[in-house]
Amino acid sequence: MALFKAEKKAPKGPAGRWDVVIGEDMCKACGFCLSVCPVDVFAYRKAPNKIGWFPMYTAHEENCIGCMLCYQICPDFCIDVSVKSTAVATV
Amino acid sequence: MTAAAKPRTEILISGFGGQGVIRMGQILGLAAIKQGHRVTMLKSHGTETRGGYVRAQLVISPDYVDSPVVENADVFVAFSAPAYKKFFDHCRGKILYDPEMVEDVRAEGPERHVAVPATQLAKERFNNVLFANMIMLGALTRLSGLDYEAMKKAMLEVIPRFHEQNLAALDVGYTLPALIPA
Amino acid sequence: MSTLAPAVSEQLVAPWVEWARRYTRGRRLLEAGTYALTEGAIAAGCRVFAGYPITPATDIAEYMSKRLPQVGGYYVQCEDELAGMHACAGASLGGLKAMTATSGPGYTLMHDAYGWSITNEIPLVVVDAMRVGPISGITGAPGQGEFYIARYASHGGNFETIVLSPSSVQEAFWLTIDAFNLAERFRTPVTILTDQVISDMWEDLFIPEDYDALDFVVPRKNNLMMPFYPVGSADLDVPPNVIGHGTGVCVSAYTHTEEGYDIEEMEAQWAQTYRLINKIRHHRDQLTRYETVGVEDADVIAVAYGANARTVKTGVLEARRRGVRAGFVRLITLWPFPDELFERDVPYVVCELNYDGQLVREVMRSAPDGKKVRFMGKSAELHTVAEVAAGLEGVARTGRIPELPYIWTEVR
Amino acid sequence: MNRLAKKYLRPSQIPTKACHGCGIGMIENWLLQAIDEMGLKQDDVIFGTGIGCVGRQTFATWGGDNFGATHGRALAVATGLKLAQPDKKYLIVVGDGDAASIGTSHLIHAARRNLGVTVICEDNMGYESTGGQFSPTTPAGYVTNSSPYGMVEPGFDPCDVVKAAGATFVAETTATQWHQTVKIVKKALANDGFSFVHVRFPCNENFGAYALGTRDTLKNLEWIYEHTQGRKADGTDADFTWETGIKHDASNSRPEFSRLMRDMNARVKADMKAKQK
Repeated sequence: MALFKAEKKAPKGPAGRWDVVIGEDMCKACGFCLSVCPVDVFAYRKAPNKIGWFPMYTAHEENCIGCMLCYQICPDFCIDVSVKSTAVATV
Repeated sequence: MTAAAKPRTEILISGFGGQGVIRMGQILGLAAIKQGHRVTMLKSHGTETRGGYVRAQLVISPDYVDSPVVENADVFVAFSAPAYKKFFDHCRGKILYDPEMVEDVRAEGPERHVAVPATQLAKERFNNVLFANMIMLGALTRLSGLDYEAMKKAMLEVIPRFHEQNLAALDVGYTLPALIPA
Repeated sequence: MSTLAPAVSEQLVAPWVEWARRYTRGRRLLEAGTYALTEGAIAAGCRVFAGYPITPATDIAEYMSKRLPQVGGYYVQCEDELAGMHACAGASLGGLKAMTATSGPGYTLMHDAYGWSITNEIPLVVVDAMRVGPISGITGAPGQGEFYIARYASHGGNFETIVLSPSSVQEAFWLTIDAFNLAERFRTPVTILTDQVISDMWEDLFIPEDYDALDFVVPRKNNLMMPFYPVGSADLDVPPNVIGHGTGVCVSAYTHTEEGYDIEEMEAQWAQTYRLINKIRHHRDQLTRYETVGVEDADVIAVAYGANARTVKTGVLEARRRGVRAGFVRLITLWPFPDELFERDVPYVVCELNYDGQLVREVMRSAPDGKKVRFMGKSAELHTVAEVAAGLEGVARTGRIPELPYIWTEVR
Repeated sequence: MNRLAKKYLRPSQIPTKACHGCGIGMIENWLLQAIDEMGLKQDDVIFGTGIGCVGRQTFATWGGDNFGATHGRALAVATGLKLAQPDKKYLIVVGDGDAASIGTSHLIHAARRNLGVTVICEDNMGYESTGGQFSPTTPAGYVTNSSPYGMVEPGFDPCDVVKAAGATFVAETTATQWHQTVKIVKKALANDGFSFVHVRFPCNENFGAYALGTRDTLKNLEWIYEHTQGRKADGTDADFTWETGIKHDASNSRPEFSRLMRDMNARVKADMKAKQK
């Protein structure tokens, strides 16, 4: 059993209802969020941020299933995941 | 304070630990303070609480005391033979000694030596050697012409218990026939 | 003991001269120096004592453990001196006036906390009852070996310290209040450098009857706003920041910005250093306390502090009686060092209780001619009156201190 | 910045000075969750730290009052501060050097007194800010910059030490147990007494590089995970396992230190009044 999952699954259930916001300027590119995410949401930027790292960004927000693992594991307080305001309206 | 001349009285009390040397100095000092004097008391002792030598050096003066060190005592109270030997040269005045503790007295200055059998009297009258220091204090009060009433008051303030016996012991020393001038 | 022909000028420059004149209602006691230091602290509003018992400062801890609960304060017997002074600093940060007391071996352990308190401008008072050393030395014998340690009370440099030294039990009482006042005023730890003789000595002591009525006690004021201090300012009246009011105080061991954030930039380091040093250097006029006797016409001046000054003063008077025009300077403020007291170009005889020579080096530095400064060091015992008089007579008549047993005159 | 960081931390101090992949920020994030779930405000919590990675990285990030003591002395400072400000919650966030080495005497005696603070010992198993020397919590045999032939000294478990000293709440977690850590910290904060939470986290730059042979953040966090679970990814047993979870819970079973002091003062005052009458 491993902490990180190399293979991403296809999103099931309540995907697409989440806002995934990354503070890219404070990201130190540890890669924890990308590795812990069970689906395919994150990707590295190709240009460095102002503190010199190639930060993570939300590449596929629509895949997010709201498991909050990235929020829990981010060591630099960068990531916030919240219910999309439009989604709230439909629930 | 002024640097003008000031009469100072130096008193040196020494003996073994546990004989009440410091208590005696404390009462003496407080009595002097109650009468408006300035007082210092240095106490020194060996590292052991009981058994080692204990010394109280009192300086009483109407004005601020500069040096608190007794170099030429006006009165020296010796409660033990080692104390007597050690501090004999620091005294130029009267030497009150307890003959039961200090057996070999130096030949020089016989007129300065006053034997106060405090330990013996304490045993006889109170069946307790602990009262020897109060008998000695009574004798010192008489000999130095200090205010007896002030001494009693100070004693009651300093000593928490056994007031009656202590007052009686003070009286034994103060009324010692050998000290009362004929 | 002595009769002086001409009246000799005497001067005591200290705030308690006025205090003692104004407050005359109270009790007269025969008490020890440790008692006076304790009562002085209580009178000054000290409400926390945290420390570790050590002879000859132990009695302060004992008295404090009895007195503090009576006035709503807290006595904490810590696991070591490091914890003791840090706990005092913590209590002071929380808004309570605090004090600790120790002797040499414990004082060296406090340097960590001392530096932290200086850097974070935390007011508190440290009593160091010096005993003879090195290291544990003799617990029941006086020494004056922490003169320089008290100045350089922490590592890293870049600070000034305030150090006061009493020479009587009565003075210990007033001086402790003064130390608390200076600590509050200058937002820094203040050391009371006393010694075994003063702390153990019993002496007549006047205690004013109502501490609440003492209007000269500087109260604790709390700075309830950021920033930590105005940068580059010498404004001393910025009261201490207090933790626990939600003001976002940052108290750091590192060089910090005016908000208290740790920073590794030279400008911030310079600003902090400038403030820590000059808040004291620029206010020496408020800090210098001393006593002099007959210095105006003196041909030779004896210098001393603490318990030692008592016999030295009598020695000076004795020398006068022998026809030597001797003067006397007693330092009460040891640091910042009062250079201005050594302006006269005459021989100075520095009497201190150590053989290595500490105070004498400062006198050599500040006197017009350092070569004329003489040293009379003695260890573990006060100088006798006879020794001091002989030393002063020797210097006045032959320029040299005569050979005396147990007196060291060499300073290398 | 996430919502709790916005609510509780100082924007000017984020990003912290932590290296990338350092677990300190993770744990602080969980502390914020515990604080938030308990309904505490910025003003209710005083944040104390020491020196080293944990002290330096967490100091001044907390939006309320902070102090960063000299090395190991955070608990000594807190002892005095608690007397002056008894109603605050104290989070003393220190490293393994602060808690288990230079400041152990203060840790033991704070536990003995039942000082009302919550100590979070963030343990990266070595002195990493000075370049990666071993500490009393470095696992035996592991190579560090000051144990180039493997750590020969036996280590100790600070949880056992504080429990023996009288702490009223003791727990251990690691940097891969977020939900458990949040729950435990909440319990620790609810204890009006001395709480100790030991959290192990990965250091990539030093412990990772020298003891584990890699600066790969994922591999190092994976190593923590393996030793939390006791099993490696391939199914074999790990060389040792940390016992995590609540190790001792006697919350609120005995009076807190500053409470004892205030009670004594009240007693002394009452006695004095009775005597005056």
